[in-house]
Amino acid sequence: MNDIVAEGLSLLVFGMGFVLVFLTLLVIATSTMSRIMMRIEPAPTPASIKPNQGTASASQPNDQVLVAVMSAAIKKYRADRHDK
Amino acid sequence: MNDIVAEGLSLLVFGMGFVLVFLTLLVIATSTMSRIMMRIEPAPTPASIKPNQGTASASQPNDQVLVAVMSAAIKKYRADRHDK
Amino acid sequence: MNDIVAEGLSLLVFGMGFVLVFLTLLVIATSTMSRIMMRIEPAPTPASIKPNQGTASASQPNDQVLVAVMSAAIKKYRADRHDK
Amino acid sequence: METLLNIWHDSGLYNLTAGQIAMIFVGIILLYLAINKKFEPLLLVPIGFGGILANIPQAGMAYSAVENAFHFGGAEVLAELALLLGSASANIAEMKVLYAEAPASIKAAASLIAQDSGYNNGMLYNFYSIAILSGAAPLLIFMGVGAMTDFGPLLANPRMMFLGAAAQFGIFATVIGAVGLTAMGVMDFSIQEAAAIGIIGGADGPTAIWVSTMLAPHLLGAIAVSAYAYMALVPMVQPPIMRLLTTERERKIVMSQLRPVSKREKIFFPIVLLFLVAFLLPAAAPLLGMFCFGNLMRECGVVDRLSDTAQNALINIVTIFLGLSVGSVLIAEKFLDVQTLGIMILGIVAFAIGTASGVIMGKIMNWMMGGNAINPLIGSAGVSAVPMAARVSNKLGLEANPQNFLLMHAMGPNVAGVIGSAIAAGVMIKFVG
Amino acid sequence: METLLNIWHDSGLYNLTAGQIAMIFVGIILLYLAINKKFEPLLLVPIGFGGILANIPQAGMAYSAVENAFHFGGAEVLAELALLLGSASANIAEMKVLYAEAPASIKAAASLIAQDSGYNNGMLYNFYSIAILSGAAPLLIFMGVGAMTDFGPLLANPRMMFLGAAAQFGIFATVIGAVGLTAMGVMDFSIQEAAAIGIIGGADGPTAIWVSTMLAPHLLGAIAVSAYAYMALVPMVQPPIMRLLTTERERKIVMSQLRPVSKREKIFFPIVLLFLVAFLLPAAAPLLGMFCFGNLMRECGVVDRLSDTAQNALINIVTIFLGLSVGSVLIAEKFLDVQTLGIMILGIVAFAIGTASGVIMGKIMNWMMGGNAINPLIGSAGVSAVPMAARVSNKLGLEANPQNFLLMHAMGPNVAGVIGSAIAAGVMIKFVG
Amino acid sequence: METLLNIWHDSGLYNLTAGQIAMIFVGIILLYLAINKKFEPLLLVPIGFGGILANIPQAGMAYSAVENAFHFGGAEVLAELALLLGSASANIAEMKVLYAEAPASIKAAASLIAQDSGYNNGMLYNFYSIAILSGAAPLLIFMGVGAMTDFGPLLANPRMMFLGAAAQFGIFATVIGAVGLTAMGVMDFSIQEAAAIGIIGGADGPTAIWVSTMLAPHLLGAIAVSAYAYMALVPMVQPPIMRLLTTERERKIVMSQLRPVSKREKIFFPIVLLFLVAFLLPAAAPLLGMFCFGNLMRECGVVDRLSDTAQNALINIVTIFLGLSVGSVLIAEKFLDVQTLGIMILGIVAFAIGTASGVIMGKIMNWMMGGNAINPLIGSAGVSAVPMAARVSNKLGLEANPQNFLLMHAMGPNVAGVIGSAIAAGVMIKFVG
Ligand code: NA
Ligand code: NA
Ligand code: NA
Repeated sequence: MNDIVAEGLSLLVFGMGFVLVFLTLLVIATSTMSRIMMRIEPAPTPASIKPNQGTASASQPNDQVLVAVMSAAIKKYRADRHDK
Repeated sequence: MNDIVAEGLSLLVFGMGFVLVFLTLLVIATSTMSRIMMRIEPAPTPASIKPNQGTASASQPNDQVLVAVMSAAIKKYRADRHDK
Repeated sequence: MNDIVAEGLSLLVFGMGFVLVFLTLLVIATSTMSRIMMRIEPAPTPASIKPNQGTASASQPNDQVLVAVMSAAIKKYRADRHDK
Repeated sequence: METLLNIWHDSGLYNLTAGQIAMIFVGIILLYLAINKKFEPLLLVPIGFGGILANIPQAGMAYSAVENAFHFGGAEVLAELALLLGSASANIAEMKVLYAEAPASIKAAASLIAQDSGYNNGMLYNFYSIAILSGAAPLLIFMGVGAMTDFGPLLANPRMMFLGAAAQFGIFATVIGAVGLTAMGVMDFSIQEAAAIGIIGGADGPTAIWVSTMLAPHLLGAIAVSAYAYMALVPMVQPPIMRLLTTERERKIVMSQLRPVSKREKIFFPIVLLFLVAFLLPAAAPLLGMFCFGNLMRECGVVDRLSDTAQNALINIVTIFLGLSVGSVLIAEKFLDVQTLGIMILGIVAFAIGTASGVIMGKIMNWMMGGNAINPLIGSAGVSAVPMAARVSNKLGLEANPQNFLLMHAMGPNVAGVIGSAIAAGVMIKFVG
Repeated sequence: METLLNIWHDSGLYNLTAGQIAMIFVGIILLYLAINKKFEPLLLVPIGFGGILANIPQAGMAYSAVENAFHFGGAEVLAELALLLGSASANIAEMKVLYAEAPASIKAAASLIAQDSGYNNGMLYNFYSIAILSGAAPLLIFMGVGAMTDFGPLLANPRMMFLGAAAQFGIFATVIGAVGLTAMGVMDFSIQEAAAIGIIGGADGPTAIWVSTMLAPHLLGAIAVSAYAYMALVPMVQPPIMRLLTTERERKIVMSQLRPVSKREKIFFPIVLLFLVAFLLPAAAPLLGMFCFGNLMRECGVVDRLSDTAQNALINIVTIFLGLSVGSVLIAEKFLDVQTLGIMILGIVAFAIGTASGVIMGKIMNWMMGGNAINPLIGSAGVSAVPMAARVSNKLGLEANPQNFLLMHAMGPNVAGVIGSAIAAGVMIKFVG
Repeated sequence: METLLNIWHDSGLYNLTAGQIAMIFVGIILLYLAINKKFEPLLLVPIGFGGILANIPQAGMAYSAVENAFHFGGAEVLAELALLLGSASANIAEMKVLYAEAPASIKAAASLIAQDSGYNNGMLYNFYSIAILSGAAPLLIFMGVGAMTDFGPLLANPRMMFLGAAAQFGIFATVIGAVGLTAMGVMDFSIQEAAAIGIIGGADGPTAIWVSTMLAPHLLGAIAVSAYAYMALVPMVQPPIMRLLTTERERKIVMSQLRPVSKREKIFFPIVLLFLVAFLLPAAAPLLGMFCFGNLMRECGVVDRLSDTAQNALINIVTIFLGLSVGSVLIAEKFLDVQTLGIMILGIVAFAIGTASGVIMGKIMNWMMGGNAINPLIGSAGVSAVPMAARVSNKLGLEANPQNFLLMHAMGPNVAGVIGSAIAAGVMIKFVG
């Protein structure tokens, strides 16, 4: 067998092995960390997973929307006046 | 006549000549390209010239405006909540 | 007394002295400049001090807010259409 | 008349070589893929355009001052360079070889001689030096990617990391492929080149560029182009493999909803990851260190303006320079080679094997957990290619069961794949660098 | 007491030279023009402020380490530099000449000696090296300008390019003026200097800076200041010339509405332009290549975040550094020269001739097309100075006929003028560079 | 098996030194203070993270190519370096000393040798060279700070500058403290080191970094960390001192409303300041010049896009690099020293004295103006630490009298303190630099 093939196989075994070991340790470390965190701060907020796809329903309460519109508008209005 | 004047005149003749030839070729190339494009995609959208001066009339249909306001507001509202 | 202490004391005297002299000159220069400016342009606008703390009251007239909302919305709407 | 002839003799058309024509064509294809097919346009538009610029005859935009002196220099500067390089013949081909092998001090002297004779670094070469030779651009992009990555889904279910690990098998299998082709005499790759090619299978552009800068800089163009092009092919390459390896029943598995993850866990995760890397594989520390830094800026909540800049202005600026720089190495001598063909083939094989490994690991994990806990379709997301691979998993899940939303579950292996390939990169650099 | 005397002897006031006073005054005038008269403030504010900073006595902000050693160095470092430069006398004036003529390796050695003695590059000199000496800043600004340019009006009527070509006559006529003044013994310009001065007539700041960096770096300050100052004068310089050369009837010509231009045409245009440049005039490839790259990012629609960064954060950052760097060369020895006066006069002549050539070409084209197709007022927009020159055309059109909106029609020659002067720049560099 | 042993011998854990453990712990503390306690997070997050990265064993991210060759190099490269440096023994410790004392040309040659042997600058070292060694980052941050600063309150009442001047007494008193400790043999500071430490009392991060880069680069880490950490401690350190030195009656003084300030005054102020600096203290010109430039961009109203970029994208980018660069010097040999302890103690003393001086000057000014014009609480804001110190003044004013809003009045001394400490920095550099 060729020298380079031996090198390649060694890279495969040790490399893939290292990746697996590392990520296994990361699983353990992460789980431990999470468990400690949850003991310290028992009830995480349910909204903490960010929706990436905008799948959240569009039925936000109207008054909140209105508040948002108004606050954005007031902000913009002041910023505009400020620039002059 | 001075040497440098000769150089200057040669720059004038060849330089200006080159600019004219180049832009003439660019006219030809661009026109040819446009003609090919229009054959491929015969009816370009009429809105494709961007108004730089805000000359477009302000009479957008009201319901579309409303949709825009609301969608902007909802987006902002969610972004705000998201940051917390 | 140590050499370095002498150096330090000299730095204290001359350094602090320089800072005081410099800022005194800056007070004089600034006041002079302001006086000249006010002679040239006698009545500065009262709104020229920018509020950093958002202390301005939130009671902006409603119609201005509405104009701001609508203009922002129209702008956004056009920008959206433009992107397509 | 003579002037006209001069213009013509200095024109691009007169000096165009077959290699340049071919490479300009490659640049156009990349632009076509980027613009019409939306193949990773953020990178392939600058790469494609940079490739065209690099191949404009007589412009020398991608050459260093010394290379420009070699190409356009008169007898005098060539004689000086020959003296410096110790070339008796002043033959340009010989001098290029001597220059490539010269120590850094001779290279610096050659550059000063070239500049004295009025030859300067082309602009793309300057960008390449600053962005790629220094190693800065891939690291800054990784910082930005870190600032854009939400580890929430992975933290909710850390075992997903096994899927991200398994998918890296594609990387190492490709190395075997490359050395195998070499052993059979079909190709001729060194172990460093094989390692750099394998990283394409990591489906992570900056990682691939970083590794090939260190292990095989002459293959940078082919590797970067393959990495980004294949990432864009994920929606075509993965589904058949995924369908082949899974049963209809498996594809229908609905996974339980992810638990909510606290802000505090998200803040600690990049620090935990950094420590593991620091303690176990320092070679991966630059890449994962910057990644963790970006992620900490994102999650810590007190430096939002820095996080925002890292995710926008800074990463965009770096992307423009990185893309043009990668484009600048798309020159015929380096790219039009049988090696490139080998890289293209091995790269797609790497993707396919990585996908398969991820899915198979998903099946194994599902079997170990009772057969109804993990949908193996999310295994393929372990190759990274964030977030496209996760979307592919989601799409196939919906095909099998219209109520089966796998996206969030696939995001876990997906971001684990980024970590996995960075670790694989560190291993490569440690072992063969 | 001695310390007080020391402070006074090191103060700016004690060391102020007449040249510095004059140059600080120039800086203030530039700030005044920028802030009060709104003359191209984005460039003239940084240039003017940089000019003041560069002339602060004893601060050495615009000097390299070696220049700082020359100015402030003790006997020891001067002796070392004299040895290196081969100056027997250690006379500073002689050493400066020797240094200027020294090869790059000697310059590098001198810089190391200066740094060993504690003299460093001033900050403005650092900015100048990175932004201007490398050539990067003008190219990056051109990329941003490309990303801001809409070629739609030009594509709708490509013949407008002839107007953009004709207006470049001002460039070449100015070269003749400069060599004429030299032949008459009034001034003393080399052909390179004449070419660099001519480019002012192109009404394009980055192009002028790029060309003068290559052909006449010692004139950079005067050329850049003239280029930006005259661009701002367009609304004053052009109207009388335009009125003189056109009839009331011509000014009233209403042009037919432009046809809509498809997205696809806009995408292809920068590629077509790039190829023409690549094949015909590689010397213009860096400038127009980056311009086309910016424009392709804008139009291709798939890299909006890069286009946005090129048009905002990146161009703004580069503008700040470019402006300060140009300001850093506003020093008395280089600027307070009869040459500068010649440049200022020739620059405004170039603008006037360019405007006239554009208008006359407009008249010719109108005559060839039947006398009612082209309003010659749009010809003046061919000098570029985007979008001010187009607005001037529009304003004069409205004066003659309140329903005659020429703005969109004038944008065609206006952007063609940018291409035209970049081509002229390439020709200059090819012929005399 | 051997490979496994190799991995272990190259791992971070195996190579971890006690110093690195300590410094990683320092990094974690900085992150904790930044994230949990909100101590100047914009700087302390990058500094803390950079400190951790710099101390990852075997990664060499904070080392130059030569340092990496010293640490990881084989016999061959060490022999070459020993030859170059003139070390007979090839002992690494001796070579490090020789290298540190070598002239720049030898250092450059050593760097080329190291690179030829495959050792490169670590990424953090690259950032450090570009951001800090060149002096660019603090100046660019000062430009951004200038663009963020509103001098309106100071212009409305210029006498507030005396408070900004008085608070700088903390700086010089600290210098006396440092030389006193040296004279007593407790510490060993040179006058340059004492001056650099004193500047911590200026409560201005970029100024402190700029000065210590020039006067005591080896103390940069400790000084930068102290400066930013203590700035965050302002709300704890100042109130007791302020309460101690003022009477209840003084704290209740309500100051008259500030007059409105015209745009024109705001435009002229940076120019007036620049001229004073240029004429009286050129050594402070780089720092205050960039500051005035930023402020002029803000106020002139015609370059809003540049001002906006200076305040956002540019300052954020520079902050990221500056923070990581400062972090990169947090290495055990330099930081874990009794000097650092001295710096930490002297720094807090400087703050306390500066606060007291400002308050006392406030009392004096109030007494001179009739006893009811100036609330001495605003004197403490003269240390700068914008805007935190002004908020502290406001808070104590409200405590004494719920209608007593001192914020705007305290902004005057607050921004004057920035100018004052930059002037003090210039004096230090002029006298002992
Ligand atoms: Na991956
Ligand atoms: Na032009
Ligand atoms: Na201060």
